[in-house]
Amino acid sequence: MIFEILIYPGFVFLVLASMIYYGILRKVAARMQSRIGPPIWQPILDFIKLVGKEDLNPEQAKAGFTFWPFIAITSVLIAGLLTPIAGIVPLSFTGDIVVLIYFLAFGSLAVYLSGFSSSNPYGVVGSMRGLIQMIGYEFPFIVSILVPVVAAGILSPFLINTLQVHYGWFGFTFPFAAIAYFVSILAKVEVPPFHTPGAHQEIVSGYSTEYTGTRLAMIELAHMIKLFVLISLGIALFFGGSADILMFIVKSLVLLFIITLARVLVARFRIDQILKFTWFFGFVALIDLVRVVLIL
Amino acid sequence: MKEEKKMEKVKEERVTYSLPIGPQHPMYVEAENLNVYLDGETIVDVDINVGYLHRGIEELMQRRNYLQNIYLSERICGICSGIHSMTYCQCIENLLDVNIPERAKYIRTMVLELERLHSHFLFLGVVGYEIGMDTAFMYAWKDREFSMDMLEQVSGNRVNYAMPTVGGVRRDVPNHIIPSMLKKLNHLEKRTEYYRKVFLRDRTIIARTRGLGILPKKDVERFSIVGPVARASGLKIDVRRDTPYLKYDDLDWKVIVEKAEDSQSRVMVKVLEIFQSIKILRQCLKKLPSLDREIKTKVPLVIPKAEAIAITEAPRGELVYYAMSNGTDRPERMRIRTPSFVNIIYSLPIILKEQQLADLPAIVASIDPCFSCTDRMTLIDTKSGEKKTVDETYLKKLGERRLK
Amino acid sequence: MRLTGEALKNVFKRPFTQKYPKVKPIIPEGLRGRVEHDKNKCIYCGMCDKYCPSGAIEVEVGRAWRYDMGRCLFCSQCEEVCKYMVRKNAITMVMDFEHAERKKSRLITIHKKPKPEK
Amino acid sequence: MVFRRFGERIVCYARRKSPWVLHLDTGGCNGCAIETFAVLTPRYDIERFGGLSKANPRHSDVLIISGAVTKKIESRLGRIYDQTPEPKVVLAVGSCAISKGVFHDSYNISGPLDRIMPVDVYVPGCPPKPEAILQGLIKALDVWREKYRI
Ligand code: SF4
Ligand code: SF4
Ligand code: SF4
Ligand code: SF4
Ligand code: SF4
Ligand code: SF4
Ligand code: SF4
Ligand code: SF4
Repeated sequence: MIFEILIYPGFVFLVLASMIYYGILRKVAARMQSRIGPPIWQPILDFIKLVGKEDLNPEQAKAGFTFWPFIAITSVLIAGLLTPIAGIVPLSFTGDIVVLIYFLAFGSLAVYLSGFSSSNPYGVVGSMRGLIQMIGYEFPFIVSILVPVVAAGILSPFLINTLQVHYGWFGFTFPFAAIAYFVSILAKVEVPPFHTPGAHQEIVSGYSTEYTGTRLAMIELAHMIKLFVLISLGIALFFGGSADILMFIVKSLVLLFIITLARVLVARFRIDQILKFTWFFGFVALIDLVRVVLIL
Repeated sequence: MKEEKKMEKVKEERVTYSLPIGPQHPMYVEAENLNVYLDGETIVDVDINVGYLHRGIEELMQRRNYLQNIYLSERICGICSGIHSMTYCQCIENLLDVNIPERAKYIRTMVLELERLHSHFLFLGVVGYEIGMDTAFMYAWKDREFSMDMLEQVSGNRVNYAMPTVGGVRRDVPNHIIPSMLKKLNHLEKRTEYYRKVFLRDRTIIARTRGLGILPKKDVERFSIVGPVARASGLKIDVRRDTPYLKYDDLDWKVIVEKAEDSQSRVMVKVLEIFQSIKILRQCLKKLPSLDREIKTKVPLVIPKAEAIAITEAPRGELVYYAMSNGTDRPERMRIRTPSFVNIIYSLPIILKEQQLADLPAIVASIDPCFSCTDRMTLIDTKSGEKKTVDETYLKKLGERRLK
Repeated sequence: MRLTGEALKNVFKRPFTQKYPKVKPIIPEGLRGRVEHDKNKCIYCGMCDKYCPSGAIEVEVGRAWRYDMGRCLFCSQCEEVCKYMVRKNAITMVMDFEHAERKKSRLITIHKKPKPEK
Repeated sequence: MVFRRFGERIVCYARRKSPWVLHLDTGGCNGCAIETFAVLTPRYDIERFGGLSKANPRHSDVLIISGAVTKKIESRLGRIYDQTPEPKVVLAVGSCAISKGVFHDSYNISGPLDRIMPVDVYVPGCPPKPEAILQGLIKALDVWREKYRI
């Protein structure tokens, strides 16, 4: 148990795997832009570097400036422990999908709160945008997750995973929910077109503007882990589940590739466009939910 | 007056906070400061605070001799450095009343059009970057490298080409590089066609450019805004056609005008101008081998008392140089009127009003702001609009006399 | 989404990137890299000093020639002056471009006029 | 002790492999700014050295500064230097930044850069080719190894 929580598929594995995945994303994106790009272990190097850097404390920072990033990383890590990765879940109990949704949301919330606590105008604008965006994407996210949960009648993502392995993909039965889920992955990890909270050209680095060193590393890491967790959850809930490592890797890389395409190909939405877009997909997912409820 | 006061008050009530953009900000590479007053995410007003790049070039010019000033004028700005030094040289040639050899004229035209090419590709990339589409930036700048290569081939440097000199050009274009240049031009033409489709049709780009940043034609006329920005609002002005210089009246090309007045039309004007530049370049390259090899006329370095002016079309609009000599090897007075100054100072507040903060970079990028040459002139009294028009017609008359 | 085709193609194409530190780029003929001065051809007349736009060259007339690469604009005006006005050809532009240095003083070249041989 | 040394070595290695750059034009002609920007693009691609353009002094490790420093931007520049967390290196790109270049006798220039902040690597050129800027960057990363390795 301890081994499972700490090493595989626990914390260490989660952290390393999400970094590598993020590295693959960066590499493939670079190749799409006709560049060589960084090595795939680049995020690990970035992380080590950031940890070894000086931590600056801005004068105007409010209470919480120091601990919000750590809370963010902790909550996404716990969310990671509740997610089936290649068919293994280190922590599992009834009702854990609800807990998982909460921890993921809280991870994002903590990041935005960290932006507020830095009192930097860019940070505040970034966090504000983040919160508005959250209103947008939580709706399709939750609705789309409810679809397989209601269909299967179980709350454990692990069991849904196993169910899918045996009875076929929920993504085919509920295509709308799957698409809505995918869109909310993009929005949750702030991949273009949803990179508004950290919009480089408008508000420098958004919520993380004031952060340096270890705390910045934590914010970035939380971001990467969120990406990985959401991909694994997607596989468990919609894309056929994964019983062994090979199947997991193949499926997750395909998903990652599609996310990379989105990152490379589209321009940034404005915040009002984001709300419209995500809510549209929320209602699309509702179609499937209604179908499920009616059939049952 | 009362109206204005009221407006002021409304503004004050609405502004919830202000956001400083710059002087160090990812939005543009140069150090500049915009103060944006916001109501939530809506822009109520902007204050433009220039002067971070002021280097006192006109004053420096009075302390250097005519040859040294070529390189100084080039360093007013690194993006359209070629047009600055060419206009400077043209101005001094007008002072001296000399004619430059035919070949030199063709080479100058060529360098100017190459520069327009690189500058417009740069612009496309920057627009892509500002709307959050890094790939468009990467692709445009990747293709820009071809025009940079051509410039390097022709002039020996990627930026700040040091091509013209008073009385001609400094380097000849050898015949053997012409085929490779034509090949690169073909490639660029294909790519431009691609960008035309992308910027015209891509859904996400349209969402961020179409119908935004409207600059009405009457405001263009009122503030005498120039260049592609004016042409995108339906005003057909182009110095290359109105008062032709170098070889532009002998070459076959046309002025691009768009009517939509928004960000997208400003982008489209530039895309279509790339085609025209390529066309001009092809004609120049075809003509070049048949011309006489002479590239420079001899000119005296001490210039008797005179006044002259030169007007050209920089990639971003009309550029005016005025020079006054006093019988020594240094100018008595130089005066430069650059396009970006009018384009930025007057049009930004108009096109940014009531827009979203998120659209600010895209809109600002669409007028292609570059502050290097703007900052040279921050000490000018911008309120005396009347006086300036008078000045301009006077200068134009003077210039026409010189240009004939 | 118009860029999709291009992006997908690029994944399988060779990247456009030059592998710079390992592979040197192709330098076009006539690149203005750096000023090289021949101390024996020079007559220390100071014409290049007079026409250098940035004051990168300073000449102590008849004695010494000093060049500060950290101030040079690589415009080759000095080459032109020396070649066509003075007709000595003591200055040439060399086609290399990797000049980054850790110490500013290493960018400066000073040439003293050689003692005439008896 | 041994572990500490080992850790420091790893951090030092990571640092050299992940230089996040901030570029600032302090009043030159923009030429250097454009060439520095070009370093990000496919042909030169700074990302293959792990570099990213951050445009936020608090996130960056390498300051690439071009342009002769004007009087108006001088104080800002000092602030940007202070906002950058240690360890950092400073690259002076272009003759303007190194010695004020053409603008050396202007009334509004208070540079050169090394009067305002310590500069680690000088990259002469007007503007330097992007390759030259990359070479300067690589040199600057070597500075790190010497400066921060215990
Ligand atoms: S613009 Fe006017 S005030 Fe400014 S440097 Fe030139 S001459 Fe002086
Ligand atoms: S218009 Fe822009 S690019 Fe042209 S000289 Fe002025 S600042 Fe430079
Ligand atoms: S207007 Fe007068 S006070 Fe102001 S900068 Fe010019 S000379 Fe100085
Ligand atoms: S318009 Fe008037 S204020 Fe402006 S430069 Fe001319 S004389 Fe001076
Ligand atoms: S002009 Fe030529 S000969 Fe005269 S000092 Fe300069 S380098 Fe020497
Ligand atoms: S190349 Fe130009 S700036 Fe450099 S020393 Fe020669 S004349 Fe001076
Ligand atoms: S002859 Fe030529 S080199 Fe000698 S002093 Fe006169 S100009 Fe200078
Ligand atoms: S060094 Fe040259 S190219 Fe660079 S900013 Fe200064 S003048 Fe412009």
